[in-house]
Order: sequence, then C-alpha cells, then structure tokens
Amino acid sequence: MENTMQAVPQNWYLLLSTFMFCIGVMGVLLRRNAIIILMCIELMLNAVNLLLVSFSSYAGNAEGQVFVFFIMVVAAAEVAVGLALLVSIYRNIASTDIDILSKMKW
Amino acid sequence: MLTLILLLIPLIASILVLFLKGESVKWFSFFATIIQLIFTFYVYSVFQNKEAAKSLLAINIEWISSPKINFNIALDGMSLLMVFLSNLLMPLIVLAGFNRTQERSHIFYSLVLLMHFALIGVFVSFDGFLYYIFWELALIPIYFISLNWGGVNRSTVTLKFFIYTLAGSLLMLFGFLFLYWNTNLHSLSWFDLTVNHICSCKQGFLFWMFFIAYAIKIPLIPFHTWQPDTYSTAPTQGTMLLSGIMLKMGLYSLLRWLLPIIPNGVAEYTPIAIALCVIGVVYASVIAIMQTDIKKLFAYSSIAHVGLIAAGIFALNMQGIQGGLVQMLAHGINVVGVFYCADIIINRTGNSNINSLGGIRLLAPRFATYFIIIVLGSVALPLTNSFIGEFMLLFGIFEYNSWAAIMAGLTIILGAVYMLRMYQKVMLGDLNENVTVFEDLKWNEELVLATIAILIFVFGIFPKPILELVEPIATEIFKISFVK
Amino acid sequence: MTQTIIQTSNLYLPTILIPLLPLLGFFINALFGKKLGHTSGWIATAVLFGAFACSLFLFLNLPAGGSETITISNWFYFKNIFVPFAFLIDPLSITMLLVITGIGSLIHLYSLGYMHHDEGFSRFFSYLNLFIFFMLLLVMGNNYLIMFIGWEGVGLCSYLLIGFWFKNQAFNDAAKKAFIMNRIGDLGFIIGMFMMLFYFNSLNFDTVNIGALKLGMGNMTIIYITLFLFVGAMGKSAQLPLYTWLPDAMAGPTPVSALIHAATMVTAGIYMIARSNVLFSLAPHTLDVILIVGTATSLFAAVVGLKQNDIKKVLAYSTVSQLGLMFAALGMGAYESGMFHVVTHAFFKALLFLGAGSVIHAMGGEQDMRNMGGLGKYIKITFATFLIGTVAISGIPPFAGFFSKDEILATAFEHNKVIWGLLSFSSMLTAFYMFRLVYLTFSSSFRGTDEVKHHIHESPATMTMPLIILATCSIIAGFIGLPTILSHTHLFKNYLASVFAQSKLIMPAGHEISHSMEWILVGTAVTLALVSIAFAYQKYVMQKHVPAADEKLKGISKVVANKFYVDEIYNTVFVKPIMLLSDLFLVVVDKLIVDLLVHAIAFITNQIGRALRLLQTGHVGFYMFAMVISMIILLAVQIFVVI
Amino acid sequence: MVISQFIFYTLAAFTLLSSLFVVFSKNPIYSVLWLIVCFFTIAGHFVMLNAQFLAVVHIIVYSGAIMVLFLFTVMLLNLNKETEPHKPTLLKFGAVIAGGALFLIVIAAMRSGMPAPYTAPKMSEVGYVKNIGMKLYKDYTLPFEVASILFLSAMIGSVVLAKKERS
Repeated sequence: MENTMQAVPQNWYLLLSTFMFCIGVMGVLLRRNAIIILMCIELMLNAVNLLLVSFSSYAGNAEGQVFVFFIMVVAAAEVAVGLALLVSIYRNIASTDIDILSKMKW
Repeated sequence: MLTLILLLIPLIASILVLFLKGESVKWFSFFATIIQLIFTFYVYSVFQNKEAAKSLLAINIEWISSPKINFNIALDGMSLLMVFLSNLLMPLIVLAGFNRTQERSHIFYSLVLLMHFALIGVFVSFDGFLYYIFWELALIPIYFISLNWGGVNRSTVTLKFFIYTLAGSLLMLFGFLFLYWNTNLHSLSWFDLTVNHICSCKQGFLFWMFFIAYAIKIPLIPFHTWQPDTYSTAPTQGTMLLSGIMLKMGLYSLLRWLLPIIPNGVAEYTPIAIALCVIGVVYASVIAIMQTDIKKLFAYSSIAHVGLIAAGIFALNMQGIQGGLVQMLAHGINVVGVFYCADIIINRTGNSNINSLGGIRLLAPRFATYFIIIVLGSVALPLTNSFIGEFMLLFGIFEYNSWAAIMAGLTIILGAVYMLRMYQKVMLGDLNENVTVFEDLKWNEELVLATIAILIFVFGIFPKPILELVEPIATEIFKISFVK
Repeated sequence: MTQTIIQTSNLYLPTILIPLLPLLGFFINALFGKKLGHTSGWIATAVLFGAFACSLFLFLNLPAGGSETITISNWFYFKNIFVPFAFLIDPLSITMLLVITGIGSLIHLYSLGYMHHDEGFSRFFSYLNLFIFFMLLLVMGNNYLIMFIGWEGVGLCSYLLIGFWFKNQAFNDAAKKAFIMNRIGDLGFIIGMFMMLFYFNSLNFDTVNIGALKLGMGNMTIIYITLFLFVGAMGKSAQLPLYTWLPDAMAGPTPVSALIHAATMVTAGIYMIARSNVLFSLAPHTLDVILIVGTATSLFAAVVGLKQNDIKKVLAYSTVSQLGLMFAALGMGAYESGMFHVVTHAFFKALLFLGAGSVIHAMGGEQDMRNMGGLGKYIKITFATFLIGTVAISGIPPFAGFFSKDEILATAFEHNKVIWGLLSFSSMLTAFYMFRLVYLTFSSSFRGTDEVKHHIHESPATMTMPLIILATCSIIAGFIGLPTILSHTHLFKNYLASVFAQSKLIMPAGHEISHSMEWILVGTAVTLALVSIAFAYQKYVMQKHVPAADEKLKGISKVVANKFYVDEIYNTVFVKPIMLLSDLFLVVVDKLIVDLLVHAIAFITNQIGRALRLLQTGHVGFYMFAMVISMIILLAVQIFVVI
Repeated sequence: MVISQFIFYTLAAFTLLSSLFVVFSKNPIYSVLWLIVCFFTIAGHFVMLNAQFLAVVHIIVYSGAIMVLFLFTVMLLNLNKETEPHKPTLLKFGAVIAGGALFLIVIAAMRSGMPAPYTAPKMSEVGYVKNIGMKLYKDYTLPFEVASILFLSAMIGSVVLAKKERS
C-alpha cells in the first residue's frame, strides 16, 4: 500500500475527481427530482473530498484531511436539513419536482 | 490612551442612555457631553506638552493582519481642533433640545451620542480602513435621526441623502483599496501613505475617487442637491449635527486623506477643483438671495461658506490650509447658531417662510440681539470668528489666482445681501399678522445662543491659540502636498 | 515683530484708554441700559469726553513731528506675516482723534436732548459708543487690518443706526443698502490688502511704504493696490458710483447723520488715502482717477442737491459733494488740504446736521422744506448757528470753509484749469442750494399746519450748547490754516508735515502761485459765492418761490429731482438681474439640470432593476444552468484572456 | 506498483460508473443504491491514499447515516417508481454539453495553472488516526466544538421542519 503514491501520479486523482464533479454537475442539471439533485450534490462534495485527501496525502499535510472531516460534518447536517425540507415540501404539494417549485420569483 | 477614552465616552454614554427615560435622558446626555468637553481641555493641556503627548495620545494595535489593518488612533493639531469643535458643539446641540419633546427620546439621544462617537472616530483615526469604518458609521445614526424625527417628506429626502453620500463613500472605499494594492508598503496607515506615495501616473484617477466622495459630503457644486432638502427636513438637532460637524468631515478629509496622500493628483487637478469651489461660492450665494425658506437659505449659505473653505484648501498654500482649519471651527459654531435661531423661529411661529414673518425683534429683543450677532459672525465681520479664517482663505486663493479671489470675494458682498435681507424680513419691520405671540428666549435657548455669541467673539479676538494649534500640522501637510 | 515691545512711553495709558472708554460705555449701555434709563446716555457722553481728554493729552504730549507705535498684542499670524494689535499715534491720527472724540462728544451731548423721548434711548447710545470705538480703531491702527476692523465696524454701526427705527421697513432698506454698498468697497479694500500682503509681506503702514518706495514710481503693482484701496474709499466715502447709500442713510436719527454720515465715518476714505499717501504718490495714474472721480462726484451731487426738498437730503448731497471736493484735493496730491477740509467740514457739517435736527425736532418730525418757512423767528439759536454753518460751507471769509476750500481751489488752479473751473462751479452751486435751504426753512412765513406751528419750540440746552460750540468752531477753525497771502505759517500743514514728508519728496513740487494770482482766485471764489447767494435770495426771499410738488415737475428738473434715476438704473442693471439669476439658478440649474441628473441616475438604476428582475424566474433548474455557464465563462476568461 | 495501479483503475472505473448510474437511473431507489456503491469506492480511494481514519468515518457517515436517510426519505415519499417527468431533449443536451464543457475548462484550468506536481513521498503518515486526532484536538478544538453545535442545530432544525404542521 505504501507505494500507491509512487505508482499513481497525483494528476490521476485530479482527473478522477474533476470527472466525478462534472458528473455531479450534469446530474444537477439533468434531473428534476429534488432528492436526486441532493444526491448529485453529495457526489460533487465527495469529488472535492477526494481531491483534498489526495493533496493532503501527497503534500504530507494533515490539515486537508481535517477539512474533509469538517466537510463531512457539514454534509451530514446539510442532508439532514435538506431532506427534512423536502419532506415538508412533499407534504404540501405532493411532489419533489423542482420545476413546480417556482413560487419564489420576481 | 487618552484618545481612546475620548472616543469611548460618547459610545458608553450612548449605550447607557438607552436605559433611561423621561427628562433624565436629556440631563444624562448633557452631562456626558460636558464631561467629554472638560476631558478635551485636559487632552489639550497634555497635547501642549509634546513629550507626554507622544506616549499618551497615540494607540497603534494590529487589528487584522492581512490585509494589514491597524487600530491606529492618534491626535495631532488638526484632529484635536476637529475633536474640540465636535465636543464644543455637542453640549449645545443636546442643550438645544431641552424644551422640545420627542417621542422615544432615549433612542434619539442614543443616536446623537453614537453619531458623536463616530465623528470623533473619523477625526482621530490614522488608519485608512478604520477611518472609513467611522466615516460610514457616522451616516447610520443621522439616517435614523432624520428618518424618524424629521419633517414632511422625510423618507424620500433621507433616502436621497443616504444613497447620495453612500455612493460617494463607495468611491472612496474603492480609492482606498486601490491605494492599498498599489503602494509597495501595503498599508493604509496615514503615516505610511504620506511618506510612500503611489506612482504619480495613477494619482489623477485616485484624485477623482476621493474628491467626489468628499465633494458630496462637503458638499460642493454640483454635488450639493441633497443638502438643502435634507437640512430643511431633518430635525433641528440633526441639522446642527450635519451642518456643524458632519460636513466638516469632508473638509477635514480633504486635508487629511487627499492632499498629503495624492499630492500629484491634487496638483494636476487643482484648477478644476478651485473653479468648482469658487463657482459654488457665487452660485450658492446667488441662490440664497432669493430663498424664502429660512432653513434652505441657511443651507445655501452654508454651501457657499464651505465652498470657500474648500477653495482655500485647494489653493495649496499655508494660509489657505491654516485659514481653512480656522474657518472650519468658525463655520461650525456659526452654522449651528443660525440653524438654532431658525429652529426657534419655526418652532414658535410654525412658519419658515421669511415673507410671512416680521417684527420679531419687537417681541423678543434678546433673541434679536443674539441673532444679529450670529448673522454678523457668518458675514465675517472683523473681530468675529469667521473673519480671520475668511481673510486667510481669500488670501490663499489670491495667491493662487487673483481673479478667483475676486470671484470668491463676492461672498463678502452677497453674504451680506442675503443675510441682511433675511434678518430684515424676519426680525425687523412691523409685526406680521402671522406673528402675534413670540416668547423671548427660555433659559436653555439663551444659554446656547449666549455661548455661541461668546465663542464668536472669543475666537475672533483671540485666534492665536487655534492658529498655534494647527500650525505644525498645517506646515507638515503643506510640505507633503506641495508639488512643484 | 514677534517680541512684545515693552511699553515705557507715557502715551501708553491714554492711547489704550481712548478706544477702551467708548467700548466700556458700549458694554454698560448694552447690558444695563434698560435699568439705567436716561443715566445711560450721560454715561455714554461722559466716556466720550474722557476719550476727548485723552486725545487732547496725546495732542499736547506727542513731540512735534514724532510718531509712536503702541503694541498691545499680536492679533494673529500666518507664515511669516504677523498682524499685531497695535496703534499708531502721529499727527494725522491725532487730528482724526480730536475730530472724532471732540465732535463725537458734542453730538452725544446733543443726542441726550434729541433722543430723550425715544424708547430705544440706551440702545441708541450703546450703538453710538460702539461706533466711536470702531471709528477710533480705524484711525488709530498701525496697519491696514486694524484699520479694516474699524472700517467694517463703522459700517456695521452705520447699519444699526440707520435702521435704528427698525419698525419702518424703508429705513431698514436704507440701512441694508448702506451696508451692502460699503461691502462692495470693502471687497476692493481687501483685495488691495491681499496685494500688499503678497508683495510686501506685511500690512504695517511703514513696512508697506518702504516696500512701495523700493518698487518705485509708477509701478503697476502700486497702481493696482491703490486703485483697489480707492474702491474701498469710494464705498465708504460715498463717491460715484457707490454714493447712493448716503442720501438714503438719512433715514437714521439726525445725530447719526451728523456724526457718521457727515463728520466722521464718510471721511474714513480720505483718511485712508492720506494715511497711504506714499503709495498713492507713487501711483500718479490712480491720483488722476481720484481727481476725476472726486470732481465728478462733487459736481454731480451739487446738481442733485439743487432740487432736493428734504432738509436732510440736501445736506446729504452737500456732504457727497464736499467729499468729492476732498477727493479732488487728494487727487492733486494736496493731502493736507484734503485733511484740512475734512476738519473744517466736520465742524460745519455736523453743525448743519445738528441744526437741521433741531429744526426737525421743533417741527415734530417734519423734514420737507416746503412745509417749513419763517422758522427763524421761533428758534433763534438754531437759526443763528445754522446760518453760520451755511456761510461757512459757502466759502465766505473768514469762516472755516472758506480757507480750506480756497486752498483746494488754489491747488486745482495750479494743477489743471478745467478742474478748477468745475470745482468752482460746484462750490457756487453749493452756496446756492445751501442758501436755498436756509431761505426756505427760516425766512418768509410758515407754510405748515397750525398744529405744527403751535408745537414749534427752541430745543433744550443739551441741544443748543453743542450748536453754539460747533458754530464757534466753524468760525475760528479756519485760522489754523491761513493761506500764504495772509500768513507764512500754515499751522495745520506744519503739524501734519511729518506725515506727508515722504510724499513731498516723491511728488514734483508744484510751483507756488503768485500772491496776486491767489488774490484773484480768492476774489473770484467769494464773488461767485456771493452771486449765487444773491440769486438764491432773489428767488426764494423776494419772489417767495416754493419748490413745486414732485409730480408737477417736468423735463430736466424732474430728472434732477429724481437724482438722475441712478437708483432705478442700479436696480435694473444690478439688483433685478441678480434676483433673476438667483431664480434661474435655483429653478433651471439646481432643480432642472443637477437634480435631474441625479434623479436620472436613480431612475436608470431603477429601470435596470425592473428589467433584470425578470431573470428571477423561480426555476431552480434555470438558476443552476446560469451558475454553471457563468462558472465556465469565468474560468474561460481566467484562462484564455490574459489580464 | 502494478497492483496499486490496477487497484486504482478498478476503483476509479467503479466510482465513475456508479456515479453515472446515480445520475441516469430512472428509479430513485437505484440511484440511492448506486450512490452507496460510489461512496464505498471512494472510501477505497481513501484507504489507497493512506487516510484510514477518513475512510472509516466516510463509510460510517455517508454509507451509514446519510444514505440511510436518503433511502428512508425515498421510501417514505413513495418515490420508488419512475414518476419524474422528463426535461425537454434540448435541455438534456444542454446539460450534458454544459457538464462536458465544465470538465474541459477545469482540466484546461488545471493544466494552465498547475503548480509543480508534488514529488510523491515515500510514506504518508498524516492519515493515521493519531495524527488526525492530534490536529483535531489541538489546533482545531474550537471548530470541532462548533461543529457539534452545528449538528445539534441541524438536528433540531430537521425535526422542526419535518414535523407535521398542525393546522
């Protein structure tokens, strides 16, 4: 295991997480179901997490991982609140379609 | 340390006053400002002792390390003069409200004291960013004061005033950021900026950033249209604050943050600046001649007077700078006086149109006497406080350009025209049918006006302490900002 | 100049006391006047007599031809310019001091009677004392700025006193007009001071003189300085074209007219030029201007005076005319003659005004000569003294006016024959309208109502006493300046010699005109005066001609009676346009252009906001698209556009 | 060497595939399940990068807590069938193009602004529990505590939000 980092250049991780991030973005743009969108956001967050961890490991700096830890905390909180919101929205309009949720305009 | 105390007294008072109610609010505010005034005299005595002053008056603590912002407050002759002016006027402004009843007076006086805090802050900060914070802070209380306690049409007028001045401040903020990134010390400390000037190629642009900000605040033609409406709509104490102290912020800033910091830019655009100021002097005076609303008349006269001060400052010579400082003090005192007189008249008669007033002197001779003294002070009669300032300013402009001085000198004539016309219509003649009862002065009114009248003569006859106070810093600013 | 000068001189105390006493009187009157009642007037008079005593002391103790500077403190300073609060005591200022305090105290005394019934008794005296204080500063200052304090101060007091009866708006208008006209002159004065500061770095008389002498004769700088100073003098001393305030100023109580608008304040301009004689002598072109303006004023005012019916207006125009004469003298470089006429004029014009006051007092406030007549029978002292004053002003020997006027005319003859002719004509007119005044007022029969007639009475002793004293002075004052044909020592000239010594060196000395020529001149002048008196006698006593009512006038006499419509012209040329401009600025520039611009910016912002608001569709999908595309654009700019 | 690379490739392929399935699955339940797979592969990457602590936390938090939440919600709301109306095709294309463009531009940005790549260290120990713990409890004590407050508030918030409103 200790030679993973010699075997795999960091650029690959960059590429991987960029790709993953873009898939997340695409998902957000494509889908109308709010729950899926939330999931795609999780994807994007994970892409960033991965990037941070890779930098942290390659640079030998623990702070990056600490940040990831905090991002996880925030993500968990965010999902909890976000889903609670969705539940309450669904109760009111019986849908989680974001195109219907367009009352907040002008 | 002493400067910090000077800064904190109004702040603490403004918080404490929130917990009071009724008459005690006024008394508390009055005593707080009096204590502040007494303390100012103590600071002045310390200031005279140069050695002690160095350690006692300046504070420089790092506040934010990047960008480098320091909590840097200090006092030099110029700041002390402005602090002195504020602290001198504040008790009068508070006292002026003693026989008026306001709703929620504790909030009102809290705002007034908060304003005092911010104004002192502007005058003592030596770090650009700190200065900017205080500059903006000063706007907030006056906004609420005019919005809640103002006259007719107050929300429109106040909004215009607020946005207008805020737009100016934005330019200044931009200027400061530009300065920060384009000087090699990356510091907004006044002491750094005055030594380490930005490349002269960028100064022209910076000049306009700062100049417009200050021109709006002062106000100079053509950035003045917020002022007459605001002055006539704001409650009188607000107007006194605005005209007496707040517009001095602009003039003070010209000397503190424009001249020594971007001298090349100033040198390049001085002709335009002076032309604007001088045109403003004549223009505002001419308008004042036909004004019928007494508060607007004073507002236009104030534009003319501060235009003269600004012109003198831009003349970039010793007498202009020193005269400007002396005149700031004088104008602060006089303008508070005239607006208070206007308030007394409007309050008693419910009328601000000078054509439907008249003969008040018959009913209130003491008031008439104080009023004429203040009027004479503002037309710069010799031995009153504004004469020396006006003389030095005009001489400063004369040294710059004799025609400009002759133009600006028209204020001597026009000032007499509109002031005497106003006085004649309001105070002299036979009683107007609108004025049937006019009670002579109450104790607090008499105290305020008598103080102002005495100050008018004291500074007219003994201007030397003031001149000595500002001479070193005026020399310094002159040396830094004079580019040949 | 910074160091305080230790005062060892024995003149220090009296010098300080001279202005301080009236100031003290002012404070007492202003603060406690109401409580003191009529005592306040006596106090005011007493302090002035004190000041007169001090002036006399100075007169007696100042060594001949000497001068003394008494510094009290440094008033203010900037750069290397120091403005001290200092007094200069020399023959010139002592002359003025004696005139001001002497005539001033007499007029105070007179006012005690004249103002006795007025409500504002103590107020009146406080203003008078304040006026004297400022007038003293004016003549005592050792630099132009102290002079300027007095200069503006007397303007203020003049304003306060003209508008003394402030219930009447016409009076207030007159007061305002006086102040503003004076301020126009003051602007000239200030600019003159600036030029002095600029070129000589000082405002002290002697420093300025030294600096000017270095610049030399006919230097443009000096010409400009003197021209600006002369503008100041024009305002204060009511010369063309700034004279219109003085006739209006007669709205004030009569003692005020006597003190301020005849004897003292209006001569400040002459004093100023005499004081700056070195400067003016170095600027021959300015002197020419002064000469022309002075002559023109003298003539113009004399012509207008012919048709005035208000007793005080006649005197006012005669004052303007006499001031013009004095300026003409100055313009010819005859400073002593000008000052001499200031002194004699102060006596007889004060006398005339006080006499007129006494007449008005007797008539119960009536000022129109057409409603008077035959008063000589009822108020004998007034009549006698008034007659003496009239004879003096008309230039009949041996009264005071004759000597001073003759001196000026002689100089004029030597200087320029045309000027001489004009001035002679003007003094002839003076004699005519003054006697017209006397005849209309005092001779023939009473033309007013019976009610008024019963009221006519001689004034109290406080009023007649000053009249008698002044009449005496008007008779004898001329002897201090006897012409060379009578005496070889011209006392007045000798006394002032030291002041004008430097000018005499600069100016080419005119050759003395021969004695026979001078006799001829004197003869001509006296004859002309006598002829015009006779003409007046013929018209107003023999034919009992009474000036027609204003509306019946036609042609040239209507123009003259309406003072050549100068006020109306000023009104249409200056006042109206400025008022129009004021409205124009407010409505067009302020409200329309500037404010419109400001509002336009606000409006545009508002509209942009309105338009951009529509982008907020509420569709989250759209927002996200926008976000992603913006991100792409931003990054693309970051990468591909090199900043 | 080769084994490491092989493992990386496999994991990366799984990651990308599973995330693509998350986006393109018609049924939300499948999306959630694919997301779980994706998270596991990421945990695998963490292990590869010697960040064991994070790998464990990741599995616990994401796969354990968050995904359960998602699943519950999907089931609770009865979204397990394909009810989602489709976006217009144009928008779909747009979305894909935007995503691709973003990818390209980010890659381009990274290429243009790339700092000198890190020379791979022999052995990175920063991911060990001990090191992270030291960092967390020494330097980041305050944020750590604040994070717990954040959690608390999030908890209360979601309870309040999800509670049935009394009408």
